Amino acid sequence: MAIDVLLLFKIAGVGIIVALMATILKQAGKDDQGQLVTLVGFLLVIMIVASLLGKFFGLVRTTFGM
Amino acid sequence: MFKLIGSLLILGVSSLLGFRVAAAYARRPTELRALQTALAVLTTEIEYGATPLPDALRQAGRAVGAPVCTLLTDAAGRMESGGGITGGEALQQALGRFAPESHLRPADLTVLQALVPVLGASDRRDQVRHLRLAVERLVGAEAQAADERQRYERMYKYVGVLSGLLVVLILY
Amino acid sequence: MEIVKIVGVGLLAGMLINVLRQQKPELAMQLSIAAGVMLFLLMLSKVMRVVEVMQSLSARAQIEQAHMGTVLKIIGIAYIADFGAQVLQDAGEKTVASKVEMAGKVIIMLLAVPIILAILDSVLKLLG
Amino acid sequence: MIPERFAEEILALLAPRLAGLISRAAERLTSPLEEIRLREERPLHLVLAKGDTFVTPAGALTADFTQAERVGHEEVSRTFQAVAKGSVYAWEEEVRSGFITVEGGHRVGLCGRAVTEAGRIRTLRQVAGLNIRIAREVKGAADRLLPHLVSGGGVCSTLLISPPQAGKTTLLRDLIRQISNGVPALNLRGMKVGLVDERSEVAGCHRGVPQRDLGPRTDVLDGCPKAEGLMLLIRALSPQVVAVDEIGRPADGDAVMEALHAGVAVLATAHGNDLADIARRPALAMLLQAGAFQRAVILGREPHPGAVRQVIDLQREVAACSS
Repeated sequence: MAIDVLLLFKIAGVGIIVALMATILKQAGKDDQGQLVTLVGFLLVIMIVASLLGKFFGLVRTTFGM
Repeated sequence: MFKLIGSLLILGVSSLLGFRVAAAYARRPTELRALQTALAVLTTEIEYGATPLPDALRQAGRAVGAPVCTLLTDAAGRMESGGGITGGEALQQALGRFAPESHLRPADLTVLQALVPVLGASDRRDQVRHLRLAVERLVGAEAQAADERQRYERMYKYVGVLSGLLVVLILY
Repeated sequence: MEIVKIVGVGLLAGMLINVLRQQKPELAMQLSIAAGVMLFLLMLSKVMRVVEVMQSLSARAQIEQAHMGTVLKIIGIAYIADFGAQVLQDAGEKTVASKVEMAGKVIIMLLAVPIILAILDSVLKLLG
Repeated sequence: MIPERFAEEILALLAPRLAGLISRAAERLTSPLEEIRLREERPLHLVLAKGDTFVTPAGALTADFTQAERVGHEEVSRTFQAVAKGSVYAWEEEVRSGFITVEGGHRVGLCGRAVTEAGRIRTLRQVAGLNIRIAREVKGAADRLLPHLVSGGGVCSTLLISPPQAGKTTLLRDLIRQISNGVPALNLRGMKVGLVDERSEVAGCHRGVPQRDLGPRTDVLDGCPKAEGLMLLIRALSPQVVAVDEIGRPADGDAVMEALHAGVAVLATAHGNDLADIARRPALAMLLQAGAFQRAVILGREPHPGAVRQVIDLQREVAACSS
C-alpha cells in the first residue's frame, strides 16, 4: 500500500513541477513552450492514472466474477 | 540506494545543462561588450597610432579578457607567422577557432565576418568607418542580448532543475 | 485499523488535490481519480470477504449459482458506474455523469432479466 | 641573376601563384632582375637591367605579351596587403606618395584609383598596379668617383645628375657608406653623415631602421620632407655631411643653402641629363649660381647603370667664368 501512496505524491509532484515550469516559461515570454510542458505533464499523469484505472477495473472484474 | 544515486545523477546532469544554457545567456552580453571595447581600442590604435595590425590586435586583446582576447591574439599570431596571410584571412581563421569557444550567435559573428575583407586593407578613414559600424552593430546586439539574458537566464536555470526533478519523479 | 489508513490516504489526497487545483485543475481531477482507485484497492480485501460470505449464504439457501454470479456482477457494475459518475460530477461534467449512471442502470436491468424471469417462473409455479 | 634573400624579401610578398611563377622564371633570367610589375588583368611583366620580358603560365620567359600569364585582381590586392603587412592604414603617407618601402629596402610603387581631396591625393583606392623595384646594394659603386670628391681631408658638396634609373641612388648610398666609414687610402677620416631619406629609397628604412649598410656614423631621417629634414639634422644631429636625394623644389634650395652656411657639406642628386638641364630648373639654378656645389657628377645608363660620364669641378668653372 505504501507504494500506492507514493503514486499519489508522484501525480501531485508532476502537477506542481509542471505548473511551476509553465509559469516560469510564461514569464519569460515562451507561452508556447509553457503550453507544451503542461500538455506533456498532463499526458504523463494520464498514463499513470490510466494504468491505475486498468488495474482497478481488472480487480473489480475478478472480484465480482464478471 | 542505486535508485537514489541514479536520481541524484539525473537531477545533477539536467541542472548542469540548464545552468550552462543560462551561462551562455549571461556570457553573450559580456562577450559582446568585450568585443566592443576591443574594437574601440583597435579603432584608436588605427586612427591615432597607425599601429601595424598585429600590434594593434594584441593591444586590443590586452584590453579585454578571454575569449575575445584569445581571438585577437590568435589573429595577430597568424599574421605574424607570415606566409603572406592578409589581416582579413588571419581574422577569418581566428574566428573559425573562436566561434565554438564563444557564446555568440551566428548573427553576432557575421558582424565580425563583415570585417574580414576590410581589416587592414584600406586607409585609416575607411578602417575607422568600418570598425565604428561594427561597434554600432555590436551595441545593438548587446542590447538585445542583455534583454534576452534578463528574460531567459533565470528561466533556463529553473527549467533545468525542474525537468530533472520531473524525470526523477516519473521514473522513481 | 484499516480505517486509519483509509482516512489518512483520503486526507492526504484531499490536501494534494487542493494544492493542485489552484495551478492545474485538470491534473487535480486525475489525482482525485487516483485517490478514489486507491481507496477502493484498500477496501478490496474486505469486499472480497463480503463476496465470499454472500456466496456461502447462497450455497446454503440453495440458490442457483448462475443467479448468484449475476447478482455479484450487478454489484460490480453498480460500483463502477457510480465511481465513474462521481468522478465526472467532481469534474463538473454532470450531463456525462448522468449518462454513465443511466448506462449502468440499463446494463443492470439487462443482467437482471434472467433473475426476474426466474422469479416470475417460481411465482407462476407457486400460483399454479 | 637574382639577388640574395630574394625568396624571403620578394617572393614572400607575392600572392602564392605569382611567387611560384616568378621563382621559376627567375632561374631563367639572363640579366639582373630590376622590377616585377603586376598590373591587374594584364600580363606579368619583369623588367631587367637589359630589356624586359613577360612570364608565361608555365613560368617560362617570353617576349610575346599575348602569351603571358595575366595577373588577377585578387593577386594584386593580396600582394598589396602583404606589402603593407596587412595594415594598409599604417602606410597612408606612403600610399599617398605612391610607394612603400619593404624590408630589404625594396620599393613597391603603387598605382590605382586616386581619391583626391581639395586637390591633393588623399589615398589610392583599388590599387590595381604594383611595381616591385628590387633594390640592390652595389658596394664599391663609388670607388672610382670618390677620389674626385675629396679635397683636403674633407668632402666637397656634390650634385649627382642623372636620368631616371641610371643608378644615382645606388651611387649616393655607396658614397654615404664610404664617407661614413672613412677611406684611409684617400686620407679621408670617417665623418658624421646625416641623410634625409624622404622616399625611403636610399637607406630603405623599414620601421625607421636602415636596411642598407650606410656606415657607422650615419643618421637617417626617414620619410621626412627634404627641406625640413635638412634643418632638423643640422639643428640636432651635428652632421659633417648631409645627403639628400632628388632635390628640385624651391624650399629644397633654401635648405641646402642653409646647410652650407652651417658649414656642412651637401651630397644631393637631381634628375637631368647634363648641367644645362639643371640650370633650367629655378631652384637648382639658384644653387649653382650661389656656388653651393663644388662638384657636379653626371651619370648615364651606358655602358651600365651608374656609369660616371663626367665629373665637373664647379669651383674651377665658376672661377673661370668670373675671371
